[in-house]
Amino acid sequence: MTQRLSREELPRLYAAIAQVADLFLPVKRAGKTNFALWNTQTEVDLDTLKTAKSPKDLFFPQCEPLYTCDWREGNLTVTAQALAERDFVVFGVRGCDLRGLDVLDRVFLSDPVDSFYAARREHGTVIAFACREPEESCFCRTFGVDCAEPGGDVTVWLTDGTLYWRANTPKGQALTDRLDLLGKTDDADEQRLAAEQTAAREIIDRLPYANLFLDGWNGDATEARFASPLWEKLYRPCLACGACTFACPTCQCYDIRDYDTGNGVQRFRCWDSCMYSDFTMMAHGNNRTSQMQRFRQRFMHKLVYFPANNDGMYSCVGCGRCVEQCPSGLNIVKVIKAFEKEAKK
Amino acid sequence: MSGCNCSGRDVLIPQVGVITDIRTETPDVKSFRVCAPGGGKLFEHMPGQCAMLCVPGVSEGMFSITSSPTVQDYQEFSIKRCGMLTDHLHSLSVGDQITVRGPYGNHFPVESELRGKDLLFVAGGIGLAPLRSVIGYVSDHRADYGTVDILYGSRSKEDLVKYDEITGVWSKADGVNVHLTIDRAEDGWDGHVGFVPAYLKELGFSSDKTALLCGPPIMIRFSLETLMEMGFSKKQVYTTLELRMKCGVGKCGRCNIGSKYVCKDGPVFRCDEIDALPDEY
Amino acid sequence: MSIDDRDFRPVIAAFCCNWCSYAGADLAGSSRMKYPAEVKIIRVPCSCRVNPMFILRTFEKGADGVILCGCHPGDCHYSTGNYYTRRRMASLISLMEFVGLERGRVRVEWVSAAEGAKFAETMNEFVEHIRALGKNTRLEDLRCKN
Amino acid sequence: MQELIERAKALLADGTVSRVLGWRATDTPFGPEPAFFESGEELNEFVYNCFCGANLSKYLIESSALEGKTLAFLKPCDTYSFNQLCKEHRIDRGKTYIIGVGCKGKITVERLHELGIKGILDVEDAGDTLTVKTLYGEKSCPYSDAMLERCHACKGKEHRVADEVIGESADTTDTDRFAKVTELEQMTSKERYAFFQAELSKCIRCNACRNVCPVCNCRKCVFDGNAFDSVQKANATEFEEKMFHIIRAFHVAGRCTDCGECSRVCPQGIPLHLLNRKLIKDMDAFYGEYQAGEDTSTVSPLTAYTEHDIEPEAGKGGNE
Repeated sequence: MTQRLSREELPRLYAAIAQVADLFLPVKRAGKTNFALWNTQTEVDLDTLKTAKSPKDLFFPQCEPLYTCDWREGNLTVTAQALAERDFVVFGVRGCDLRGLDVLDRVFLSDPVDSFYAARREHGTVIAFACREPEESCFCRTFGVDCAEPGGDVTVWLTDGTLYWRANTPKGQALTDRLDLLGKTDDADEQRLAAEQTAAREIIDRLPYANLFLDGWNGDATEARFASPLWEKLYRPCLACGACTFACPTCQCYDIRDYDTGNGVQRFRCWDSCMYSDFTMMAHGNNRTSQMQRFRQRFMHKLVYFPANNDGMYSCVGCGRCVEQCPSGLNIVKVIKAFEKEAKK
Repeated sequence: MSGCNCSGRDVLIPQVGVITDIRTETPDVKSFRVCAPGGGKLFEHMPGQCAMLCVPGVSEGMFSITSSPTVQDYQEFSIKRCGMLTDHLHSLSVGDQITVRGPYGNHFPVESELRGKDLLFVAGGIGLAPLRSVIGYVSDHRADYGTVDILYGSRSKEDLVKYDEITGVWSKADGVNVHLTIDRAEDGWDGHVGFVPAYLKELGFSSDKTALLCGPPIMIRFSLETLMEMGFSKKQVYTTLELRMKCGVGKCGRCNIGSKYVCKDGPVFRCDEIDALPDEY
Repeated sequence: MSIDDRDFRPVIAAFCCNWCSYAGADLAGSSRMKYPAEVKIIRVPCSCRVNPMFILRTFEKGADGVILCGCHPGDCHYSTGNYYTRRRMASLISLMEFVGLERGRVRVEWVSAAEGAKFAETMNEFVEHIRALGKNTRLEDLRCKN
Repeated sequence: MQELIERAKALLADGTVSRVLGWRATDTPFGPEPAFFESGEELNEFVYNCFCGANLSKYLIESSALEGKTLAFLKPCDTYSFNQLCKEHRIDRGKTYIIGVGCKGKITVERLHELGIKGILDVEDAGDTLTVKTLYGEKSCPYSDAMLERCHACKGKEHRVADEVIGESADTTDTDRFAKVTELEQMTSKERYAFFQAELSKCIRCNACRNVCPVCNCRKCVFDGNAFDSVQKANATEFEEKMFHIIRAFHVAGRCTDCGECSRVCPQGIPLHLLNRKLIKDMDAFYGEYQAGEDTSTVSPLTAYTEHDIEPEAGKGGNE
C-alpha cells in the first residue's frame, strides 16, 4: 500500500524516524553529499543523485575494530568488539547502491558469516529512493537494476511536492507502523506515481550508456578475457590509487591490521584496494607485480570471477561513481566497451 | 566447521594459544607446539589445513598445521624464519602466548580420493610441513592406504626438517620407503646428492601412484614436469598454493585468483584444477 | 579555573639534540635546578633528525606539547643541521597552526650545553604555557586515550 | 588539434621519438584519458580539448626508463612540474621531446555539476561561453565558471621549457591565489580547526592526491607498508586524517609547483591545494619568492639556509 506525505513535511518525517532509530541520510557537508547521521541541524540533500561515497560504509565501515588484545597478569586476553545492537534506518539509498548491498550480502553472509556485517544488516532498515533524473554516468540498467522501482525495505518516490512511501518487507512495515504522519493515497496519486516512473525509465533509454551490454562477460570467460592484450593498453593511465575501489558500492576487499594503543593492541580491519601495489605482497614475493595485473584483477573479479561464484551476479551495479571520480578518466564502462569493440573487429 | 557461529564468536576473532614446546629443526626452522591455555587442542583439523597465527602488535600469518589430526593434545607448526612475523615467532619461548584462529582451507582428500592408493610424497625444504600432517595421518590409518614413498630433499643435511622423525620413525615403518637427497655433497652424508626433480626421475616411480607435492615454486614446477614425463596425469598430483592472506575465510580478497580463494578453496589443489586458474600464482 | 584544570598535568615531549641541549638538560639536573617532571626527554643526534612525523606521532600517543631543542644556530655539531631545522620548523609549525592547532603547542628553542639554567627556565615556562592551553584535543588519537 | 597530430606523426615517422604522450579521446566528450601512442594509426584517437586538464609530467618518469625519446604535450603549467622532476633527476630531459601546447584554462565536468547542470551529454566550447547539451535541455555558462581552481590562479602563458610550441595560450588569472589562505589566516584558530575538520573528515584515503602529484614520487611511501603502526590504509581516527595531509603537504614543501592536481582529483572535493599554498606563501614571506619548477637550477628554500633566517616562532598559521 502506497502512502503519501507532503514534501514540506520531510523534516517532521526525519524527526519521527529518528525517534524510532538512528537515521542516516544524504547530508551535505563541506560541499559534498554523503550519508551521515541526522539531527535537527544537518543539511539534508536529496537533490544530489549520488552521494560521493556509496552507503556501503554504514554496513561495512571503512575502518572498524575487531578485537583488543591485552596482557593481564601475564595472560594474553582477547576481547571481541561488541556487535551492532542499535537499530538504524538508512534513508535515500538508490537502486544501484541497494544492489550493491545484495552483492556485499553474497560475500559477507555466505558461510562463514561475517557477524559484524550481519549484525548491521539485521539492525538496519533500508529506505530505497527511486531516481527521478538519472545522470550521464548512470548505467544501472545494464545490470538489471530498475531505478524507478528500487525495492528495499521501504521504497520512496519524491515528486515536486509529494513523497510517496511504500513498505515492501516486514521490517519496512514495522517502521511504517510506528510513523503516524503518512497519509493515504488516491487514484490520482497512483497515476502520478506511474507517470513519474515512466518518465524516469524514458530518460534511462536516452542515457549515453543506454546501449552498454555485457556480451561475452560471464563466469566462463576467464581464459579468453584474462589473456587479452587489451589490458596492456587499458591500464596505462591508471595511477594506482584507490578512488574507484573506495567509491564502489561493491568493492569489499579489506585489510586487517594492529594498532598499539599503549595499553593493548587493537586489531581492526579497514578497506583495502586491489589497485595498491602492496595488496598481494608477502614475504616470498608478490604474485601481481605490475599495475596491469592489478587493474585486470579488479575488472576480472567484477565481471568474471564474481559471477562464476554467484550464479551469474555481477559485482558491478552501474552506479557510475568510478566514471565520475577516476582521476585519469578510467572506468568499468571503458573496459566493457573496449572488449565489445574488439569483438566486433 | 569454521562457519559455525553458535559460540557467538566471529571467525575473525582468535583464541589464545600457549606454546608448550619449541624444537629447533634446522638453523632457520623451528617447530612450535601450541595448546589451549587449559591444555588440549585448540580445534580439530584435517591434514593440509592451515591456521592463522598472530603475535599481537606484530603481524598475523597463515601457516600449515604440521601435526597429524590424530595427535590428541596439541597442534604443531614448523616455521621457517623469513620475515617480520616469523622472526618474531622464532624469538618466543615456551610458555609464551600467541593468538590462533582456524582451521582454514580445504585438506588433502585423505578420506576420499587418496584412500586405498599408493602414495608418493615429494617435498622440498619447508614444504614438508603440510605433508607431514598427511604422513602422520596415513601412518595412523595404515590399513587404508597402499605403499608409501617419501622423497624429501633440502639444501643440506642440516636443513632437513624432522630428520630424527624421518630416520627414526618413518623409514622403519612397514610399507614406507624414504628417499632423502641434498643439493650439494657434504661431509657426513652418504645418501643421495642432487635436486629433487632429478632424483625423482632417477627413482622412476610407477605412474599408478598418487603424488602429493609441496616445496618451493621452482621445485614444484620441475617435479611436476618430471611426473608428467613419468606418465602421471595431472589428476594424480596434488599440491598446495600459497598467497597473501588476511581473513582466511574468502572475503578479504587478496588471495583471489580466478574464481578461487586460496584460503578457502585451497590451499590444496589437484594440478588439473590449477591449470584452470589464470596464471597469477 | 576549574579543579580539573588545576589538576591537569600535561605530558610534554622534549626532543633534545645530543650535543648541546641534552647536555644542557644534564647540567640543569646536576646543578639541581628544578624543572617539571612532566617533561619527557627524547635524545636525538641532531635537532634536524626530528622530522614532522615524530612530532605528529608524539601528539598521537598522548603528548600535550612538543618542544624541540637544539644547538644555537652556528654551533651545530654537524655544522649546518640546525639551520635546516630552523627553516623546516618555521614552515611546519605554521602549517600545523593553519590546520587549527593552538599556537605554542610546538616550540623550538636553542639551548647550549652550558645553558642548564636556560633549559630549566624554558621547560618551566613551556609547561606553564601548555597548562594554560589545556589538554591537546585537536591532534589526539582517541584510541590511545583509554 | 590536427596540427598536433600531424606534428606527432611526423616526429614518430622520422624516428625523433619512439612514443607520444598525450590524451586519448574516449566515448564521452569530457573524459579524455592520458595515453601513450606508438604509431600514427593510434594517433588518430589523439585529442586535445578544454577537458585535458591532467598534468602529464609524472608519466614521463616511467617513460624515462624506456628505450628512445618520448614526445610529451605539456601545457604551460605542466612545464613547471616537468622542470621540477628534471631537477630532481626523476626525468631524463634527454629522453624527452616537449611540445608546448596552447591553453586557455581547462574545465571539468565536476564544476558543471556544481553549477547544477545535470545529465550532461555534450559540451561545446564557444570561446567565452560553454553550451552544454543535457538530458534536461540545453544549458550554458561562462567558460571561466567551469574552470579548474588552478586556472583561476594561472601561472602564465609561457612554457618554461619546450622544444617547440604549438598554439596560443592565455593567462587566465582572475583571483589572488593566496586569497583563501589569507581568509583562513584571519579566522580564529578554532574556526580554522573547524574548517579543516569538516574538509578532512571527508577524506577516504584513496591516495589519489598522492599518486597524481608529480613530485610525490618516492619509490616507497611512508604511508605504505607495515613499518608504522599508526600510518595505515584508512583513517581510523580524526588524527590520522590530519596526519596524512600534513605530512603529504609538508613532504612536497619547496617542491610543489602548485599545479593543483591534488585538488582536481580528490573524489571528495577537499581543497588540498590550500595546505600547499599556505606553505608556499610562508616560504615566500620568510625566504623570498620562489616558484618551484620555474627553472632547473634555483635551490629550493627548504634545502638552503642563511645564518640569519627568521626563528621558527615567526611561523604563524594565522590568528590565535
